[in-house]
Amino acid sequence: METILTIFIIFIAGATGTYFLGKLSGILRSVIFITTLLVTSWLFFTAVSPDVIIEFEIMGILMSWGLTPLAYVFAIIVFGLAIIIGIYAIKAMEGQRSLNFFFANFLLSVMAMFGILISNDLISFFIFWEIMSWSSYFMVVLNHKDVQRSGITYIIFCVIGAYAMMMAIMIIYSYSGSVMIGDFISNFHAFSLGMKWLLPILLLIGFASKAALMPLHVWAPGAYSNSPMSYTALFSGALSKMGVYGMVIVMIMIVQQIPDGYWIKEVIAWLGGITSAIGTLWAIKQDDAKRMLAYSSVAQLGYIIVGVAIGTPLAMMSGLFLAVMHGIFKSTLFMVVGAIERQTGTSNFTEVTGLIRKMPWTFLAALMSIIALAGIPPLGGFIGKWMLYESLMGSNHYLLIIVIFFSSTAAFLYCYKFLFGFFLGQEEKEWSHVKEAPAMMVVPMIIMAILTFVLGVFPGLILKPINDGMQFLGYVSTDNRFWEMSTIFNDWGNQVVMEPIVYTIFAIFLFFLIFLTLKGYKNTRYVTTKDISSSGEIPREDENLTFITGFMQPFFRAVAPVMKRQIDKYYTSFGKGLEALFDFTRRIYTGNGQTYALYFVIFVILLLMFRDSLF
Amino acid sequence: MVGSPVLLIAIPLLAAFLIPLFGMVWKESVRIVPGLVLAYLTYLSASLYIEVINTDTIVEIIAGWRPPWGINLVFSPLTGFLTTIMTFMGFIVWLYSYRFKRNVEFEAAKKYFIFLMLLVAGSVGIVITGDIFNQFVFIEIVGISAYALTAFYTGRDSAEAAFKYLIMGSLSASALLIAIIIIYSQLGTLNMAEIAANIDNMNPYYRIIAMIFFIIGIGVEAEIFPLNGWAPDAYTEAPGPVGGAFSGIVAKAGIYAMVRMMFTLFDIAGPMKILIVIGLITLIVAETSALRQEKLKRMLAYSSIGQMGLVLVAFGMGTKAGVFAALFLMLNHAITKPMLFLSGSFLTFNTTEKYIKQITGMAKKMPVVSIIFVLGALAITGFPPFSGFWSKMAFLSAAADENLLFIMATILIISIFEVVYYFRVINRLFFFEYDDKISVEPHKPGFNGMIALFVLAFIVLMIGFYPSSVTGFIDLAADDLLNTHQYIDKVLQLGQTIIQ
Amino acid sequence: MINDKNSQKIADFIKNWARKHSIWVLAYGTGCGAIEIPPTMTSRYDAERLGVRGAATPRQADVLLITGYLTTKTLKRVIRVYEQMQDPKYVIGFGSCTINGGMYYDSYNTIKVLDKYLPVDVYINGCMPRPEAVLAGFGKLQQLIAEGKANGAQKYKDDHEYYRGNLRKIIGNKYEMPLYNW
Amino acid sequence: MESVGYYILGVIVTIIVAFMVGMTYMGLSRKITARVQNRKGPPFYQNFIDAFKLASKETAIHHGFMHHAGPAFLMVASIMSVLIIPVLNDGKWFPNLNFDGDLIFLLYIMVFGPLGMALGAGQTGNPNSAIGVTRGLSQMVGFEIPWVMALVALMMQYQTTSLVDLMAVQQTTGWLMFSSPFAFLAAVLAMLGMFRYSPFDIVGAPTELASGPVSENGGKYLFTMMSSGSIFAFAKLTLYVDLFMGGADNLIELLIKTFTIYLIPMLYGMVSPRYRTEQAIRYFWGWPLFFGFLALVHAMVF
Repeated sequence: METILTIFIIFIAGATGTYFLGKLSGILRSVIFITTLLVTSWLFFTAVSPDVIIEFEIMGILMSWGLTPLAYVFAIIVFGLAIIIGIYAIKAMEGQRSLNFFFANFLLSVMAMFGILISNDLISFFIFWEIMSWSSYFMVVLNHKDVQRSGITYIIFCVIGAYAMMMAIMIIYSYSGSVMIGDFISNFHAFSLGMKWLLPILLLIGFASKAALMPLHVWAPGAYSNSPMSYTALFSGALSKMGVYGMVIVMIMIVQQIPDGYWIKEVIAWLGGITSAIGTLWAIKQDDAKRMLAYSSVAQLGYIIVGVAIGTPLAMMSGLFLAVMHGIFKSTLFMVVGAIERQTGTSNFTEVTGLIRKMPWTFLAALMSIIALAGIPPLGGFIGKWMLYESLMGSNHYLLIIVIFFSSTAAFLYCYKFLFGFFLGQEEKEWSHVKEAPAMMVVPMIIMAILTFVLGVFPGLILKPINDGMQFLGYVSTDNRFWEMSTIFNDWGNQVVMEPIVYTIFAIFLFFLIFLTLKGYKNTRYVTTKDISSSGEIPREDENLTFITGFMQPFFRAVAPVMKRQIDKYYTSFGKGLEALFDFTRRIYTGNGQTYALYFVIFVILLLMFRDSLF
Repeated sequence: MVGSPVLLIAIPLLAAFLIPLFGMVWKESVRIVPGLVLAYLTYLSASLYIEVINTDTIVEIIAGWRPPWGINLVFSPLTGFLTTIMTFMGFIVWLYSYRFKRNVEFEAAKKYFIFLMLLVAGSVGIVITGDIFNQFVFIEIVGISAYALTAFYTGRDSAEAAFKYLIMGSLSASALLIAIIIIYSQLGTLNMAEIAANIDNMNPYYRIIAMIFFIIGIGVEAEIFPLNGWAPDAYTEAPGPVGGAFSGIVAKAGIYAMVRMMFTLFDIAGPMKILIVIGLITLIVAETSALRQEKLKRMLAYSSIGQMGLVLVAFGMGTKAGVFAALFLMLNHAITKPMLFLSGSFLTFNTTEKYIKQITGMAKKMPVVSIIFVLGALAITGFPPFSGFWSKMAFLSAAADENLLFIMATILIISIFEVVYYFRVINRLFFFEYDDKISVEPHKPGFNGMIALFVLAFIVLMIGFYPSSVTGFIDLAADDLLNTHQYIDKVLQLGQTIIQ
Repeated sequence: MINDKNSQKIADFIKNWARKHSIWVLAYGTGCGAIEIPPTMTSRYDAERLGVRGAATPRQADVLLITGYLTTKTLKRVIRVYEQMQDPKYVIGFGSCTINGGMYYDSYNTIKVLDKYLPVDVYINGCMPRPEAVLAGFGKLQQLIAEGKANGAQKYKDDHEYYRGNLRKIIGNKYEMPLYNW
Repeated sequence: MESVGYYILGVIVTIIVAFMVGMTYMGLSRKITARVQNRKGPPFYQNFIDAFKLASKETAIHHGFMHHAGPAFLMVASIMSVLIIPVLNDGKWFPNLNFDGDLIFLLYIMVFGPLGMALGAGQTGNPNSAIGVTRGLSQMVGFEIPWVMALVALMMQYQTTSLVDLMAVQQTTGWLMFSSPFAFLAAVLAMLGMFRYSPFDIVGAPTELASGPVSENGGKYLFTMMSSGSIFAFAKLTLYVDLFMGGADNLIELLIKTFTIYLIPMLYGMVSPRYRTEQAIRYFWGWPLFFGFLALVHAMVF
């Protein structure tokens, strides 16, 4: 029995077991759920090897499953996140609605992602892609919030992408007679020029819709913020990376072969840059943490896509590394929001403040992942950002650097807003009852935080599989040319050695911390946040002094012209127009028998008039 | 020889006449006998179909008249395939409506089952007959029973719907009659095979006129665009299982008649513009109108019309792959749409106007039915791994083979609307809170109805996970449809054999 | 060695020298005397050359400068500000009003003697005291600091109850000051 | 030579020198400001006295751990940037961490401190602090853009991201402020915001925000911030000298050059009132951005 099939069977059995046995008892459900995840990941990390290939036939179409080194990188993200988020979800979801469905669906989407990664042919790729789409869709609408709007928006963009992809797949199938990705890549030069342009664009539309690239990103905020946080962590962390995975393949293996195809790359790269800028700006504006993180995911995926689209070895490496890092820190942040929402009942900055002393561990996780998100050394996010800038430098995309840099500098604003809004600021009496989240939720977050740090010091840990994947894509080995275990080089051989930097940073930090702490320790006292120098006025305990409303007002006064236009407004009006049009056209069916008889006569006359041109 | 094809028509007709007599003896038999009959029909047609596949097409002569003159029945892989589907769907509908009609009084149930029998008989007849006038008669039978079934709920709306249907049906009948007259005056025969054999020495002018009137006449049953005004009202006003029967049986018969006419009678090779154009228009108009419907069954009706248009487009390509895709689509639609109609009428059982908003949050009350409804919706919108996906894939690959990129794009864009309105319903069903003010009070589904739904759901899943289980049959059927000469030879040489 | 007396003395000397030459003033300018602060700070008299400069918040300030009369309404705020300052901290009473009420000696809503509520280190007499007088007052404060005699904060800590009692007499019990926990 | 002891010695000496120089410059700026305003002004060592006084404050308060750690974060950023930036040409001074003095790493490590301190200021719960922080971050977004454009122009012209290489280039081709003037202009205009003198002192506007982020910090915290600020100032000045004025061969030259650079924001600040935040951002996205584009074009053409 092949390991891959075993994994699938375990997944399906686990999903059904979770659903049906879950009706008996919650403990049983959790046990089955976790066991499924653990066993599958254990099987994957131990037993699955890239050279195994399974082949079978459906409707006369040959399908083949096998794991490529590139897919291995993404599979690491999927399974790693799935385990940690799964452990988190058990505690985080308790007391919420329709848990059996949630956990079964969770397993289904993990299975779908794994299927996407292992499928070597487009048909099964598409099948798993669609399974992923609807399972994630059911998650989006799971808590009955804003169903008809964000849910329908999400499914519309899902099917737009999926149908574009399906059209391309069918064209490929009927033209080259094979749906193997490998055959497609090798036979690509045989297509006509029009096809050479049409197919990659269709495929890219499909993938970009999942990766939330700029014109197709409007579903992201609603979908991310409406699904349960314990799923959004996976959604934004792993599921959006499937789009990136597809884009990597198309970008590197297909677009290379198009004459003048590099224009596609330029366009996609610029779209990614603009996506990151716009996403960042809108993220700063949000007052709800979920929506902010959703927009921030859009922005981060923009970076990843830029890296992937530029496609020089360093850029590709930075894109993939950023994909891994984004998986880690963004899911941590979503988990943090989930924990806060569970403990306080809201995820709105304007309501909850000053949790740092109530939930210190959560704050630690949030702090680490925010630093990683902002790309500040020595945490992992910095490595990816550095490589991205260096690669843009090396490939002469100078204006793009400015855009990227603008968005990543503006990212500090929402990073700070996140930390300040939840944890810092006045400690209001309203939230004095809040307790730290249970250990089963805190520990996964802390593990992730530690991961960001470890990958920041030793990027080589994850750059190794990325390197293998890139060799599969046809790059020469980047080992010791762009990275060693703890050192990263740019195109011109300039290097950054992480280890001494990290040690120095910690030495200095500890030194001054100790200096501050020891110096007059007895005479240093803690005072509550009500005891502030407010020009002699003594604020009452129930008086809310927190400054969070209109947080970045001056900044928005400065960038107002950019924020005036909003893409999803256009989409909404377009949709409304269509509905109105159809509401008009459907009146063809007047419900009046005479009209129908009239149609009959008219039809007869028409056919008789055009009888010669009919056949 | 387990039995002869003629039984497929004779038995239900006989049963239809006998049901009142049984009813006089034992009232319950009114409900039981149709079930037995339909079960036997299914068994018979299935076994005949297996035999036909294994050996050869069965051509049966009625009353000893030789084919050119007499009426003959053709039970070929294609017709067998369709007949099996129809009888099976008839059985499912009976299974569902067995208790569904328990709460109406005896007379109504009697009428209902009589007309159901007539409906099945007529549809099967349309498919397996080899004679156009005979086909015309069967179309009339189907039509009359359909009008009656539409008017089943005695009331203003039902009556109006039935009346519209009646108008359109009679118009179409006259058109069909004109076509038959033209052909008979030209060729002096009514036998399909004969007509097909001599179609070339027919005056092309008359030929086209005849064809046009054929299209118009059959188009009403086949629900093509300008002639399908009756369909939404009829589907909406008729009882749920009747809607299922219409979409599962009658529409299929209509489509069959049309393609048989196009492919065999006026032996047209290659892509048929008219079918593609009409199909596309039907698809677009129907799906976009379905987007704005407020009544559940009306929405399903429009969606069913759209599917018919899709099938026509697939046939219109005229290639093997196209016909294959079309038959596959017909199969899936025949399975899925009754599933939607039946579960939908369970969901809206206790309401008369059947608004979509009335099933808000029903999933909490009727989980199984709702899940089956979702299954049907996912299948018909073509989400893998359910049956609809494979047929849509077959269709698209057929279109791609013909390099009809524009049509592919149109179909896909239209299916986006389809997805939208089906998912709106799913959202209402599952992801809204149940609310007593707008939602109807749930209805406890009967045991038999649940079995019917489960069988359909099982088929959907089976095709979805293992499409190869049906593709073989569809392949044979497609071959059979395309191979006109074989058809002619089979029928006519049988005639000669009887001559010597 | 470090807790040896002489070295302690040397350390104190250095510290006091530094404090003496860097005086950050929090001017509580509610009284009319505030008008004299700007000339003291700016070009003409330039108090900055003595290391005197304004501080923005009590956390950073060394000297609390009470410019003129204190109404009973502002008193508690002044005291609050004083308690928020970090040791070592000093108070300068500015103008006659802080000494004996001055021209408001019979007003019903100003406090007469500032020393009953805050440990004043240096009084600057006059109504108004001119900038020269203010500078002289700073000079006196510097001298006191250098001699280590400016220990008002210690006094405030020691007989805290006395100051609080006087405060309560003014503002009554309904208004609760936070505890001064040193 | 490259032993750990030597390394640590280098670090300490560099930090001390940076501290001294920064403090002196700030004192001098106060003195010069006073002279411009026709005052006598404090002695140039006044800042040392202030710092010592702050350090010798007996008591201090904090509002929690982040507030306690904020100054340490700030210190990390300043010292790291001092250690990354090569002080003198071709490593005459201790080449501490400036393996290649990578500029992008530098850009990121330089924002490390403000963010850490912003966290510290955030936990004080003082609305003024939060307002100041938001202003500071917005202003940072403003001036980072022309600053980065200038850097990018240099990097693309000389195909390197390493500060050391740029200094080596200037050994041969003279100062970059002449060979690529637009980049210099953009960078200098950005520096006005970086040094937060008026008109860009919107962060700690003493009269309206009560010194903003630091409003809750007294005693040792304020001392740490002050000293880190001075070290940071030295680091930035050295960076400018290294980038545009060909570095320096000995400390004296370094002092002269840095002080000349330092005069620019100081003198500009003396004669200008304070901007509002959006005005400041718009200022940076006006001429400086234009010069940045010019610099890019210039670098692309030549």
